[in-house]
Amino acid sequence: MINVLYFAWVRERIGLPREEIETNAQTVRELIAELSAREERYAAAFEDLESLRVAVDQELVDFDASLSGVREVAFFPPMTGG
Amino acid sequence: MINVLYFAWVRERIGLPREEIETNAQTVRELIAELSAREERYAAAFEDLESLRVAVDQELVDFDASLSGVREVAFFPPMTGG
Amino acid sequence: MGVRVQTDPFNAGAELKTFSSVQTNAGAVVTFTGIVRDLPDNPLAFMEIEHYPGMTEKALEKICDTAIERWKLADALVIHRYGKLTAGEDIMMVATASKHRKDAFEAAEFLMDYLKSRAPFWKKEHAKDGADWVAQRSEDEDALNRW
Amino acid sequence: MGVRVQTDPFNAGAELKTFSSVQTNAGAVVTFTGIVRDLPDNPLAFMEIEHYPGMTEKALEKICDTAIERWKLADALVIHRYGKLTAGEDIMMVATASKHRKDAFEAAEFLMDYLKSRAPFWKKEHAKDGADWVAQRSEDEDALNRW
Repeated sequence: MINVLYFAWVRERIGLPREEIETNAQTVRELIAELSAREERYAAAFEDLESLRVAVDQELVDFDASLSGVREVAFFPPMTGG
Repeated sequence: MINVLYFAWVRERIGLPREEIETNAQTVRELIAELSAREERYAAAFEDLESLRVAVDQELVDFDASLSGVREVAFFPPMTGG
Repeated sequence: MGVRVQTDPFNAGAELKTFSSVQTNAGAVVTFTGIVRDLPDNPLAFMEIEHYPGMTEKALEKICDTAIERWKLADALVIHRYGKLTAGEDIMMVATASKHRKDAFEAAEFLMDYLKSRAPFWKKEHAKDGADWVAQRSEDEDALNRW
Repeated sequence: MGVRVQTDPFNAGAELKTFSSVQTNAGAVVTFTGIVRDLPDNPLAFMEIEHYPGMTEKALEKICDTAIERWKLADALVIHRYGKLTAGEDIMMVATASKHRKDAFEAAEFLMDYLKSRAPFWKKEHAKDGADWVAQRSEDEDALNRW
């Protein structure tokens, strides 16, 4: 079970802020493929990876990062702090 | 008559903050030569021009600046504001 | 070193006073304050800032640690608000203290550049004509390359 | 735009608060505060700052005008004290307000670099072992070359 979090317009497109997901995905990229295949709203959110960022256990990583032992994955647009 | 001002260690070496000087010097450099010839304390203050700065009518200038029409000349070390 | 992530307003002036007054051997203090700007052609109703609780604090602490080590800062402070803000309100501030001004300035710019693009905050502008997520500016991403 | 040359202490925090609160369209405010540092091996009794009344104000106003024009600042402030100061006291501050942080940072650094070497102030440190005029640092003169 992985806790998956969505922020900003990713959250709005998918329609929820977080969910628990049972998955065999080995990498973030595989998890994205799995979710996108599931429903149109996921496919819409994950359509353009260039405009997405991902954190694994609260650290920014790239889409090929491993999910082994991971408890939390978060998807969001490029950050706009400051 | 030119009003001549001295600041910081230039003031201390010469021993006064300002004086009025009757001079025919055409440039700052000529004024310095005239003063240095006058007394040892002036010669000591003007010994090393590299470590001196000059302002004419409250604008920084170089030593070859003209004194024509000038009312105020100030001599001081490099500035250390901030 | 201090990191605060909060909904409450803060007083940048009071923060500067406190931050400065505890510096015993740093001659240079730099602050940056970010203020909500109004939208030129479409008056802003409010700005909403979302963040990633947990990750935000960790990311800010890491950025501060890096700055303190790299520029040998005497101190660093980051305050960032989230929630609803209106035009003219202070969004965030950073402060740095160092012996020399160059280090204090550089570290503050570094903190800001990282905060802009690497701390998990997202801004949404709500105006009369609708609401839009603020897009990252390419200059902000480029600004990271100099560090 | 404001330039103040004074013997009285000032409150950098209160100045930042006032400066920020009048900015309606500038999202970025940067401040620099210079604090009297103690001398590491020879405790400072006091620092004495001498200046050139008349020229100082003119020089500071000119530096501010240049910064405002070059970086299209919304506002700029310079406060500088003279007279006797003790360790821990604020000597001076600059503040800049701009739409974007890069301009506010650069303009504040520019103001500081010019203030350090082109505004007619001289510092003398009075310590137990005697008094010395602070020498200009070659880095300060070099810092001007980038502008």
